[in-house]
Amino acid sequence: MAPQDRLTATFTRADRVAPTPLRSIPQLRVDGLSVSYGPHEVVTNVSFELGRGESLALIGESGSGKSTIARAVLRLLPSGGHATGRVAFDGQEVLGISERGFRPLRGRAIGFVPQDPANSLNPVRTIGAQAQEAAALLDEPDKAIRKQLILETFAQVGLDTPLRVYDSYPHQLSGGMLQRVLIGLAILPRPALLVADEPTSALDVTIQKRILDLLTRLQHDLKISLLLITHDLAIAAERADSLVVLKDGVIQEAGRTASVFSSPASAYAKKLRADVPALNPDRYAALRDTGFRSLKTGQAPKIEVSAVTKTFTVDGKALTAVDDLSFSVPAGTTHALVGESGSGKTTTVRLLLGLEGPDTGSISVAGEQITGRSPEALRTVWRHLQLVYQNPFTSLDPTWTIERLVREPLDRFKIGTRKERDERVREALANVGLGEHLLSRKPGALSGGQRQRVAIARSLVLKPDVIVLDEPTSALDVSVQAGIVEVLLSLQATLGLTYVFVSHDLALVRQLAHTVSVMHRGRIVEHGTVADIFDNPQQPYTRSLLASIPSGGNDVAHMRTRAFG
Amino acid sequence: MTAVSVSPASRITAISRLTALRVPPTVALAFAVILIVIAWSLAPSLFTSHDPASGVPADKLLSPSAAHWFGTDHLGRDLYTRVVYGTASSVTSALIAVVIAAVAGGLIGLLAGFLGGWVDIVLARLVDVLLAIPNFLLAVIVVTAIGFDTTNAAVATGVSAVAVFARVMRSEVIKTRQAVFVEASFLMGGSRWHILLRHVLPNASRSVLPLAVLQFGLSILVIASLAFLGYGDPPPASDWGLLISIGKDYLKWPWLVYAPAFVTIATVLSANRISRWLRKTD
Amino acid sequence: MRSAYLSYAAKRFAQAVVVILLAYVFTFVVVSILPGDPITNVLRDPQNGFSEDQIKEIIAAQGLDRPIPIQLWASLSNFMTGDLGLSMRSNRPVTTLIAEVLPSTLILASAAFAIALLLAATIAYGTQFLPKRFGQGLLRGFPSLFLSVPNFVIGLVLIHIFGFQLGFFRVIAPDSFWATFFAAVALGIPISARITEVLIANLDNESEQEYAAVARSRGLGQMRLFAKHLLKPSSLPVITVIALAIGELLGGSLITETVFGRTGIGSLVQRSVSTQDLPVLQAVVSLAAVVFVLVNLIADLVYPLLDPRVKLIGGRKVRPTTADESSTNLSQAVTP
Amino acid sequence: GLSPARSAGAPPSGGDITFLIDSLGSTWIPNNSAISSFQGHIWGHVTDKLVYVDADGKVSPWIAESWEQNGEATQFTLRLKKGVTFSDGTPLDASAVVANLDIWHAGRRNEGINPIGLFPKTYDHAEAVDAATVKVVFKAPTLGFIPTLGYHGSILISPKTIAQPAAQQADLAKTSGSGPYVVASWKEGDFVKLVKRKDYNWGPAAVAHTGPAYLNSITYKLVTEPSLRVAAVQSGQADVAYSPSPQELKSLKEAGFTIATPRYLGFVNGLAINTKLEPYNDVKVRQALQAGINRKEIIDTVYTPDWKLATSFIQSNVPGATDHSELLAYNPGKAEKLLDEAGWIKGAGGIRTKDGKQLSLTLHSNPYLATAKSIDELIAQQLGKLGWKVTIRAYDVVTFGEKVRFGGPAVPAYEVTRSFIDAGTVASILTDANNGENWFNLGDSDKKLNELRDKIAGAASFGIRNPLLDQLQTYVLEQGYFIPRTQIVQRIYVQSPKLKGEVYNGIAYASYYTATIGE
Ligand SMILES: Nc1ncnc2c1ncn2[C@@H]1O[C@H](COP(=O)(O)OP(=O)(O)OP(=O)(O)O)[C@@H](O)[C@H]1O
Ligand SMILES: Nc1ncnc2c1ncn2[C@@H]1O[C@H](COP(=O)(O)OP(=O)(O)OP(=O)(O)O)[C@@H](O)[C@H]1O
Ligand SMILES: [Mg+2]
Ligand SMILES: [Mg+2]
Repeated sequence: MAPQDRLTATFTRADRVAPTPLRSIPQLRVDGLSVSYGPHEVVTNVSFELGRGESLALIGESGSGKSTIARAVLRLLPSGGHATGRVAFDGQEVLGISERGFRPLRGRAIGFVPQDPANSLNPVRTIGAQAQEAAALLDEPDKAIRKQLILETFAQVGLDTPLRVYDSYPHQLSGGMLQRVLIGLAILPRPALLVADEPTSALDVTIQKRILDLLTRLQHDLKISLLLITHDLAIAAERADSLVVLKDGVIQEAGRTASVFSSPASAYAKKLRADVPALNPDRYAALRDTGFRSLKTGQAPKIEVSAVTKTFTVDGKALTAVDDLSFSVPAGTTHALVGESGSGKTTTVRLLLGLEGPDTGSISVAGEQITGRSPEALRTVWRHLQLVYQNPFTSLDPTWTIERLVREPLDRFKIGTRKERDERVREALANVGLGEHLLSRKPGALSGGQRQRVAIARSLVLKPDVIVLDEPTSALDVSVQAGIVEVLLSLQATLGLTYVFVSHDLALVRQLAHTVSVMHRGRIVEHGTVADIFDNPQQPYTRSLLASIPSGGNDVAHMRTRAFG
Repeated sequence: MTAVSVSPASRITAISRLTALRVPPTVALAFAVILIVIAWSLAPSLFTSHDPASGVPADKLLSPSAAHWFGTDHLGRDLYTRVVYGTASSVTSALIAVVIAAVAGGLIGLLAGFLGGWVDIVLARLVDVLLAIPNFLLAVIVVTAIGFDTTNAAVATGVSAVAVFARVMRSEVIKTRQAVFVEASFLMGGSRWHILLRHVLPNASRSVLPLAVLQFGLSILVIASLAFLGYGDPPPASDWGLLISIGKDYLKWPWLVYAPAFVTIATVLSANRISRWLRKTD
Repeated sequence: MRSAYLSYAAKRFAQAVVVILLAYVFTFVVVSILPGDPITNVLRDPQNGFSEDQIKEIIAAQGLDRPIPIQLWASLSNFMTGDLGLSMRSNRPVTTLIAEVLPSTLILASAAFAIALLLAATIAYGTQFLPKRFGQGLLRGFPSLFLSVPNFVIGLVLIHIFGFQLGFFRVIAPDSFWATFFAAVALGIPISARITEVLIANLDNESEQEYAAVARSRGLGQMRLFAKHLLKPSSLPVITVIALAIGELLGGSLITETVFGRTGIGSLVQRSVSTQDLPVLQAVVSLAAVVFVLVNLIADLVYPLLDPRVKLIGGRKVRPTTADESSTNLSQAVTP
Repeated sequence: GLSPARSAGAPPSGGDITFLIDSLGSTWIPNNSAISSFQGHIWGHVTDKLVYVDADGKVSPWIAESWEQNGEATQFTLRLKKGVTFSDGTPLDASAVVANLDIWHAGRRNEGINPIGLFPKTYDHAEAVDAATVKVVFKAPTLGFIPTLGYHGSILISPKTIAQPAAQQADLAKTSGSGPYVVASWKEGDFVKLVKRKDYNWGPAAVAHTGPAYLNSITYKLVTEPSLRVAAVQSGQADVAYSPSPQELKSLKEAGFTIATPRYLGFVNGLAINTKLEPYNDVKVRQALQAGINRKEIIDTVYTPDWKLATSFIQSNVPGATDHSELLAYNPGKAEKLLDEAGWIKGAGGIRTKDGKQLSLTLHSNPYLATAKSIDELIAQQLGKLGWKVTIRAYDVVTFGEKVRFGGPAVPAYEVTRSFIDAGTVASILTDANNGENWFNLGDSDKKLNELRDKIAGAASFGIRNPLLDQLQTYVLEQGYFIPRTQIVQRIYVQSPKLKGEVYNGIAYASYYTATIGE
């Protein structure tokens, strides 16, 4: 008996809530929904419909109100949140009814898969104890049978050792496993509607694909209506029957996925579509050309990493984070390091900058040896070698003004006169597309994209040859990301900078890099030009990475086959 | 006439300005209390026409009235006047306590957190010892050691709170030291001292401010408690704690206790409220 | 895991011993800075009519004219063999003095602690079941208020209302049930405020956690959500506040015992301080340090057993920081 | 005063009383604690003395039934009452008295048992002539010896107790006296419970009762807050409150409570002036001070009419005290005139100055007297009007003892609150001769004072001594050496009306040996 049969054999559909539904009534109907937090309205007059067994994706950039809509539907708005309008579930208005009246729907009829698996389970209770709460909705009096059902569901969502999971505490499981647990708990009572708020954003690309596949399959097998929330247009296009595009709490465009996707009507949706790297691999082809030229002319490498190994001791056990790593980067080009989480990318970056010393091997940048230098001696290297961090929210001192932040390297390295420094600060900010009016602001008063530009301006102000970027856009929206990528590439074209670009987003790498190293467990498993790797992957690991890029439906599949370079 | 027509308008703008600053009404009230207290301590003579040190002996122990808002004490002095004139000493001594605690504790925490290693270990034990001795016991012992008066009570109160500041500062410094922007500054060529003074200190100090405000209120209480046990200034000083302490000998005339106690409670409560608000808005 | 736990326990124990010895030395040093000493002072009382020479003779006869470090060493070595010496004030063995007053303070402190816990739990958990706007705001105001009232004022008010007006207890029999109860209330109120603050902060923090919303989405009502999900994680960190509360109980007993006329460690300290009775002060400080350190030690050792998230790595406790650290730190500040 | 106002017939026996006291002192080693003004209450019931001194200073027999002295007052013979025993069974005989005299004189210093400070230092030795006769020998004439035996330091303790080491003596329960009560139980800093001794039969004749006490038990209970002590008596929770706040006395009296304000024999409360210190080396300034204090206002504001105006620098009930009220009259005009004459001119802010120096006075409030601060504040107000700048310092007991002394360099005026039994000792305290305390920092520079001192010390009879004492009082007050404030009532008692028949002795201690309690 396949796990799936077991599942359908033991359960019956929970139709207790609406015994004789009329075919014409949609599963969920949102009508003129507005939500405000205190005096601020963050969702304005949103309406959409989700049919039975269908899937609908809410997409939009960060802060556009996606989660707020989901929570309003689930009536889980945080304190201070207030919703008006109509939300009908199975034709029954649920927004205005009492909590007592709504509670029977929770879990039984409406399931919820949260965004962040790590924080969505009580850390001091076992998974089993919490699963029993979901199982309690099944009207199954026998606890042993309930446990059996839970274990079957765990198996169903692809957890290999259901019993171990059952007895574990949340912190003992990985993010992927927790997300499966959460999905399992949500579908266990067989809800008619499943609301999934960015169910994969906290996960690795490879796991992300498995989770999404699971959700799609469950939706089809169990005839569950799926309200999927995501900021990733490609995922939405691939997984949903219809789309709702949001910006600042207002619907920009809605409709069947195919039509919205192939011919977006609103300007916003058009831009969104254009900014998704997976859908536009050749967007920056022109800007990258100079780099390709220098690659072909075989210039002397700017960066040379040879046979570097780094081992950490964790809990008394040795952990080789970087293992016999070698690569070189020609001047004026971008080298991308890609790989799943924990593959050693950041460690490589820190070795490159001299923030960590390698156990063996050597690293040189612009002809200067990095390994074995004192911090003092490294300072002279850092004048030419700068780092942009992954998270612009933590890499800028919140108590400093933008001007002071950007000028800090000049002050520290004592470059130029006061006036010259002011001049260079303005110039650097202009280079990244920021105006002078931001000079006196503090990072807290800037958006994430602006902050990352400030971080880039800070590295640029020293006029370095090499900039290392550790996932510089992973905390940002696609449209913001697109802006930053553009800034980076045009700077490279005009100043001839050399980049080392770390990312787990292969589509992005494809857009901007010239050469690529694919890392797996601290080793480089494959390297070459972008064309080599993307069009002709040799290693199964590389292939699996490529396969998990959301394609936005068939549309993109044929794009990928098109040759480039 | 003009006053009548103007005041509602100005009140409305004041309220809307407050709401623009998102200051809850209770916090605004707390600020008002603290402002009055500050005004009392800066210019007590503006708020009362009586003399705090000498009264009319024949008018002793009068109950509160329009002439004597808080009544009179056992020597016929106006209690309200004594409370107003005692404010400066109460507020200053609480400030002394906070400054001592914040500076000494802050420095210990900063060094322990930033330097780490054996410095941290040594300072951590020192702080442990200070923590292990109940605060109030510590304050009592210190004030005995340095002599009985309000300033010394303030110093003792400060000493007894050093450990708290040291701990908070240390944990903040450690948190900040590991912050990405500190490493970023290092990459920008920042020296250890530059990072310590310009990045770590300002960031770590941010959570010290609400703590200091809270400590201000608590110090008033501790100093009052010390005064209650007899470790305060000699007469005719009229710190709030002293007033309560004197008043307790005249419990038949309860306003001698309740009036200064009320002022003390209102001040401490306000400081607590502001501290809470600072923590939230930070 | 077991060996990690044992090495953690051993390390913490060694630290505790060091802290206790340092507290002893600290008291000696602080009290020794004082000008004069109790004995000379008693002798100088003019009613006694001693001449300066006579006073010097008496002092020398008791070895109080030796250099401070030598006296410290003598006292420290006695301390380590468990000999706490004689009180300078009353000439009786310090151990006897402490043994005499300890039970009274223990009763008061445990009653105060129980009341504090009860009050804190009632207020904090009460916020979970009251309507947001009205009742909750009122309950949330309590800790602030409790922290702002000097505890001697609470004591005076209680004595006057319950001792004299309502006649619940005889003020001159402070060890009777009701007298002890009200003294415990006066002592417990500020402490309950700290615990309440931490509890409410934790409860707020926990109920804002995603898992609470997710549990609610599974159809849990407020009652079951609170009992099954929020209660344990929000109450666990209170264990660490308890150790601090113990210190406050001791400090607060100084005042409460004075106000209620009880005889206990607090009043012993008061008497000893006013006469600079060094051996007694040292003994009390060390005792307080021992209690504080022990309670902390127990809290630290019990915590890993209760909270599955805590890991012991290399003799150190590593806990994911859940509750707002700074707010817990803040609420650990002093009270009188 | 003495008031055993009892109706005829046998007084009712039985009953228990609770006495609320503000302190129970420190150690209970008899020698070290006997002079404590708090512990004296307990010792007064647990122990007897050789002689009895009543409220008027009259000395009468007690354990010593009679005594003789030689002409130079260097040798005394005491004849003891027979059949007296300590509560541990040891007889109170001549050898026991000798053991007591020896330890009063010498103490056991290396053990921390101090001598009794006021015991005559001229003591040479004592010997038991027979079981009931003691001969005491002095190195020099000691007229004050007999009154000293009635002083609260001179308590008779069982030789067995005296032989115990200090740590044992410090345990009150292990101490045996011969008094009408014995210690039933006690707790440091908490209470002392006394129960009556049934076989007691040697009370002093002066109190008109010699048999066992009437009350079954007396509990001395420590309550530090004065208002609580009073409130407890008011609400019937206790029978006597010691040291209430004087402000409360009026209403208590009206409510029917007994208020006792016995005066002790001793100095009045006042200031001994340091004549070496500017500007108090100027007699005019001292005299201005004498005239500038409104003593009536002090009594009206801080005290009640139970307090008496000072008439001299010794209490008016001391034998030999004479009335000098005219020297102590409030006369601000005279004070201002004297100050003007002395060159102290009123300047800005109403403060007088001379040669750029302000006319200042620092008062150190006596930590033993609850009302001291209030009086100092009031005096500061009064003198302030005359152009004085008065600063008040208040130290704790320890620091006060450390820093504030007669003639100390920063102490222009030392506040005196002091009892004595015999006015003859007064003069010798005032100068520095024979280890005198040198109150006015005069050394032996004042011829007149030295002369009076020597004459008084050498006087072999009261007839010769009293006129000399009168001269001394006039001189000291006229010179402004001593500035009296009020007659001191150091011991104030608030007592339930049910309790009657207590007796106050010369040091103002209440004895409940003769007291009874009604319904
Ligand atoms: N509890 C809250 N109180 C006040 N404002 C809030 C609250 N939660 C969210 N907001 C605001 O509401 C707006 C919409 O937030 P929401 O979380 O719905 O966005 P989102 O589309 O889910 O973004 P993301 O992709 O980052 O999850 C944002 O401006 C956010 O700052
Ligand atoms: N300082 C360190 N101490 C111990 N282990 C470390 C340290 N830094 C990294 N590691 C370990 O080395 C391995 C590689 O980590 P690294 O941060 O380089 O991965 P990554 O590819 O950047 O991952 P991600 O995509 O999650 O950022 C991980 O297993 C990590 O836990
Ligand atoms: Mg969201
Ligand atoms: Mg990384």
